[in-house]
Amino acid sequence: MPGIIKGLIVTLKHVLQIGDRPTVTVQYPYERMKLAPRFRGLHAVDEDACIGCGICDTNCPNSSIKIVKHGTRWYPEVNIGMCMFCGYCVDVCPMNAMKMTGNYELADYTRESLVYGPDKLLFKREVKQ
Amino acid sequence: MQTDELLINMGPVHPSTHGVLRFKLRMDGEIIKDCQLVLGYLHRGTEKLGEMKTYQQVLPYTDRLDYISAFPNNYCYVKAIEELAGIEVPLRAEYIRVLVMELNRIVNHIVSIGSLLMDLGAATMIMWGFREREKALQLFEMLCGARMTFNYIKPGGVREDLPEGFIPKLNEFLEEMEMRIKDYEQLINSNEIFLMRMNGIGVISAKDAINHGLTGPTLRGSGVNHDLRKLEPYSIYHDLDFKACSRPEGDSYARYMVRIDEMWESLHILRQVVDTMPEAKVISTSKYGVAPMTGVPSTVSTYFPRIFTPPAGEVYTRIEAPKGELGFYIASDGSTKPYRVKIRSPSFCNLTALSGMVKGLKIPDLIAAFGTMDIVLGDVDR
Amino acid sequence: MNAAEELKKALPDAVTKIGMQCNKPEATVKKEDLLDAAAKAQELGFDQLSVITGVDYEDRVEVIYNLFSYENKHNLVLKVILDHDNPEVDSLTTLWKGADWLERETYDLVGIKFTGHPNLTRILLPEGWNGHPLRKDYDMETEQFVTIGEDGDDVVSTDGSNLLRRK
Amino acid sequence: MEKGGFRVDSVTIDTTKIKPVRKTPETAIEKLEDTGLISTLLAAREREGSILFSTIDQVFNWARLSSLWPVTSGLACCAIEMMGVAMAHHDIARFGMEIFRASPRQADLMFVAGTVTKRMAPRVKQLYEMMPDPKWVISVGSCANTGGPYHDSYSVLKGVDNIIPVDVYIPGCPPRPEAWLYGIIQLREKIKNEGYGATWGLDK
Amino acid sequence: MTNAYELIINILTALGVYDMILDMFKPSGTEFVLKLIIVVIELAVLFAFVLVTVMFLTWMERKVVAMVQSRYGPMVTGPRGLLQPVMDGVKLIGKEDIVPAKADKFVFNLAPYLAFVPALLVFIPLPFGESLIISDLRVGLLYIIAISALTPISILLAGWASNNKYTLMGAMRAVAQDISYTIPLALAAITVVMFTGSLSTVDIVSAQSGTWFGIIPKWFIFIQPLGFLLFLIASIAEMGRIPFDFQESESELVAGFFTEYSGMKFAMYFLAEYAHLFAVSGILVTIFLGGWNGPVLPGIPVVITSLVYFLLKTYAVVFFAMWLRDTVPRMRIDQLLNIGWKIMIPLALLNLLVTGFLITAGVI
Repeated sequence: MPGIIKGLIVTLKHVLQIGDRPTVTVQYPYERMKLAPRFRGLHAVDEDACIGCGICDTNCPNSSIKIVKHGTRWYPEVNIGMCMFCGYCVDVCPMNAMKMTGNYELADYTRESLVYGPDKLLFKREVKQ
Repeated sequence: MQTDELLINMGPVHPSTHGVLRFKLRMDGEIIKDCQLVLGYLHRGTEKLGEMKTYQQVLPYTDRLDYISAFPNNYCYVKAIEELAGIEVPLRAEYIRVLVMELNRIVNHIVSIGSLLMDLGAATMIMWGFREREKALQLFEMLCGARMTFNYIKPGGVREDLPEGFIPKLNEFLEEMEMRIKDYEQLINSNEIFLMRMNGIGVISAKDAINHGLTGPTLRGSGVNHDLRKLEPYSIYHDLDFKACSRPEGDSYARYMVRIDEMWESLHILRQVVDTMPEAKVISTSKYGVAPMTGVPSTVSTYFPRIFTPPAGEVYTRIEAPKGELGFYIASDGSTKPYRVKIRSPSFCNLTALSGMVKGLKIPDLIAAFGTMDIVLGDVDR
Repeated sequence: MNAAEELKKALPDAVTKIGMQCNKPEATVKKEDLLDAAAKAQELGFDQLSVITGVDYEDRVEVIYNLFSYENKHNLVLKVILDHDNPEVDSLTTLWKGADWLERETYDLVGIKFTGHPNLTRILLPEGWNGHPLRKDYDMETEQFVTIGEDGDDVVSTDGSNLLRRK
Repeated sequence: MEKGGFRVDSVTIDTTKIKPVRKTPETAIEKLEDTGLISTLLAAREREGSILFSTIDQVFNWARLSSLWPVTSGLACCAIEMMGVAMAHHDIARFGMEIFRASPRQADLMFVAGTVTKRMAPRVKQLYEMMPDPKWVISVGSCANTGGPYHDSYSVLKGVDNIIPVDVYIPGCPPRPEAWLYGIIQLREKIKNEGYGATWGLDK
Repeated sequence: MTNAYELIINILTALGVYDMILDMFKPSGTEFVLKLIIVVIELAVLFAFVLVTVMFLTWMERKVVAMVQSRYGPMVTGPRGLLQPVMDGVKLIGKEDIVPAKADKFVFNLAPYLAFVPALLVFIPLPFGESLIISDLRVGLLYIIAISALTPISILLAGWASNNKYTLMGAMRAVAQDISYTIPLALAAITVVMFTGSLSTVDIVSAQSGTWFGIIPKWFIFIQPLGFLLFLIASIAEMGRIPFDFQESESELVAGFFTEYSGMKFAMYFLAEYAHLFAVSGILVTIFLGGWNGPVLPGIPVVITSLVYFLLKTYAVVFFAMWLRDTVPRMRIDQLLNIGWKIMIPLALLNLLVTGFLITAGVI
């Protein structure tokens, strides 16, 4: 009985939020947790820097990257339905063109839409003069 | 009175099998006559994949073995490669490795205790546990950009140095954690119902435990004070002051208490690591640790060559993971891919003893004893 | 004197070769004498069987036993070399109960038969699975499917038509 | 920064600058919309041409999207994040989804969270078949979506949509809890727009 | 005024319409129709009250759990998630109703109703307030205990008819538990009856009116603390909540005896469970915590204050049950039965003996 009463006291402390036991919920669609800058989310490819060498492709542990033609140049196409977000493609990119953004809102209705082609991945860096 | 035996299939989808384990129970009323375990519902062929990928590519797969505590998995695999190829590791990198591994030990024990209590019907503990786990995961995310599958420890060092503001946040976490563990203890430790459920359940003697190959807290709950961090100190553990926690009773309550004690010890270790961490580089400059010419991305301070060929040979390395002794056996034939990767997973070996422990007990006891084994199915089935 | 040399001294006939597995003393044992050597090792204080590994080299199969002594803090590696086509070796379940599942796993994935094992069945893959995946000649192309049979047990077939969804 | 003869700027994408998906509701109308009522009504009107004829549809759709009870079936790594979603920091209970039913008979939604191995596949299928209509499936993580990291493995099914129909795919390995919540919001959007047939499981 | 029927007639009389209505029925000699209509209205109000209470209780349960666990609970649907139970109800109506192929179909369909009806019937002799009682049975307490003892039958039927091992085990457990805890429950209640000399709930409540020394209310909890404790534990066991929720025990038996139920039939069990929770709390309040007794406030009709007092006390007990649920783990079935037969029943008998002795000796 004393043990249970001890437990009841702790839980009551939480109900009344006594002594630094606040509600911690982050109400997602309205507010967000602060994301770490190193977070590995959706990829982004620097349009100018990428040379389409395919090193990311060969180093990808489960070959979820393909090099495809986009316009006149070759760019990676990432199947994020398959990607394991290990960050190797970023590590190995010789041109430092591959990035990982903090975008994690990727849920979709079809499997095909999880293949992110260059049109969705490419970004253009603002050149500072 | 003649009664029929009842055959019950618990799992693979069952709320308290921690995933996809299946118990085949032969019951006499509520008493377990025979308990047979059926594994393999999460067998993903990691060992075969290890033979098909390069050394570097295998590393992310180790995260997914024991997904609650991935750092020790990472570390053990990397340590095997380092021993095989003779790579020197800078001191600061070792400090960071121990730091993350001990942090992960706390996380693992929180989840373990939480899910044990949830199986017993008290959902509050796991909620509180995950509240603190989330804080720890934020630290992990700051450090390596992922919450569970880190891919952080690399041969020759770690992927990146500690980010700015990590140590103050860690100190904050440690302080908070102290108060929270006291809360847990107050909630659970002396709860009479909990004691009734745990005391004298799933007893295994020290001799049997060693013979069954139990390791980790499960072994130390039987009064065997063996901890690989003490027996074969690796990394910087020989410099740290800590003790291996053990309890003599050998029942479920002892195993639970060992985990609580280990959380306190881990906090103690973390404080020492934070206080004595040297300022230095985090990646080795030895033969295999040098960054190649093509360029290093600006945010990534460490590098491991894409084409890595260790000398031919065999190595078996083991460490004290939170769940027990984790071992990696790697056979190399001198090519870019491992010839054979064998994982000695603590969960798999600890589970061996379960069916003997629960004979003659009841289903609720099976769940209590199983909860204190602390297994993860990804680690059992690989 | 390391553990492997000690073992060689005790059983000069059984141990054919001693060496090092990286930093652990290793003794290669004749496969007929494995049980004796293991019992001797247990006498020498090696009370923990850490792991059993089976490795398929194209011409032979090796089984590696990693032992550890909690008392003396020594390591010992026992190795037996088996025939590639019909690998068979004595089971150590009488000495270490922990060997039970480790041997079943090795049987399951590498296909080594442990004579004297009380229940040598597949453990990770369902009964009836074709081939041993960690063999180098395992056929990765043929897909095998599992369906639920009587009493919740698995039935393996190469035909997945009643499982897969018609698209 | 000069590296290997090429000029590479040290640009990092600031991940902290992403805006919240929705702004916090303040007025009564916004709060009502937040429960999904208004857009459900509008969607039904668009579909049926009249609000009146689809009243039942709207009410049921609204009720369904507001109370999705998941079945407790964790498979692998993602299951731990599933627990994370249910726990204090993310609190799936805000959407009325904290009632994880262990029995599939009482569940509406299945999270396929983790690697579906060949051995587990018939069980997952059976679990799905045991759920009463209307039911939804969210495939979470790379393993369930396509086989993911274990795509090359001999014992892993290459995507759970090979055996059961999937409504929403959430990529990530494992996806963080916010990504789960985003996936759940996507599913709520989908349920809003379902016609009469779909609500009774006739379309599948 | 002794019950709600008369209360309604009184209200109608006060409004001056009763005679008018009565005149409408009188000529044709159909006064019983009027009586019937009033009774039906009464029961409809009770039913509506129970439904609303159950919905509120599920919401409250989820919110209390959330508060203990540092989170918010239902937020999105309705203000603070208040509409959540309504949504759950509507959704469950629209679910497919599965009857397992090998189940005993008739019994399987019958069982949920058998569970729900007793849960409603318990409310009949429950005094919600001064004269707010459907029927003041002279055997009220006995009736309540007898009716709650009907629930195991439904559980057993459900567990058996589902043709599933888990449901059967859950049902067996539930029955064993209910039987062994009805005895201490009744024994603890009898001590109170020894004071009042009546089984009527109204008499029990009115025996608790007034105070000692002007401060301490004359509640039976102060005369019978042991009886109260026994009754509390036994009633939580009757409710089947953690730490005694063996009929459900999610982590062992999936969902206990209603594993196979889906849709509306499952909702029936849900309703019955929470109706039972409220009813048992109400009985506890009636017997030990002074029922609707409380300080009389001038200017407000006693009917209203008494109702408020009753609800306040009942919700306090309900909160305690929820609070306890979030704190302690589940017991084991044999431990529970051991405690029931070896500790609770002897203690209850001893309590009965001592009380009887003291009453005969004239001490109390």
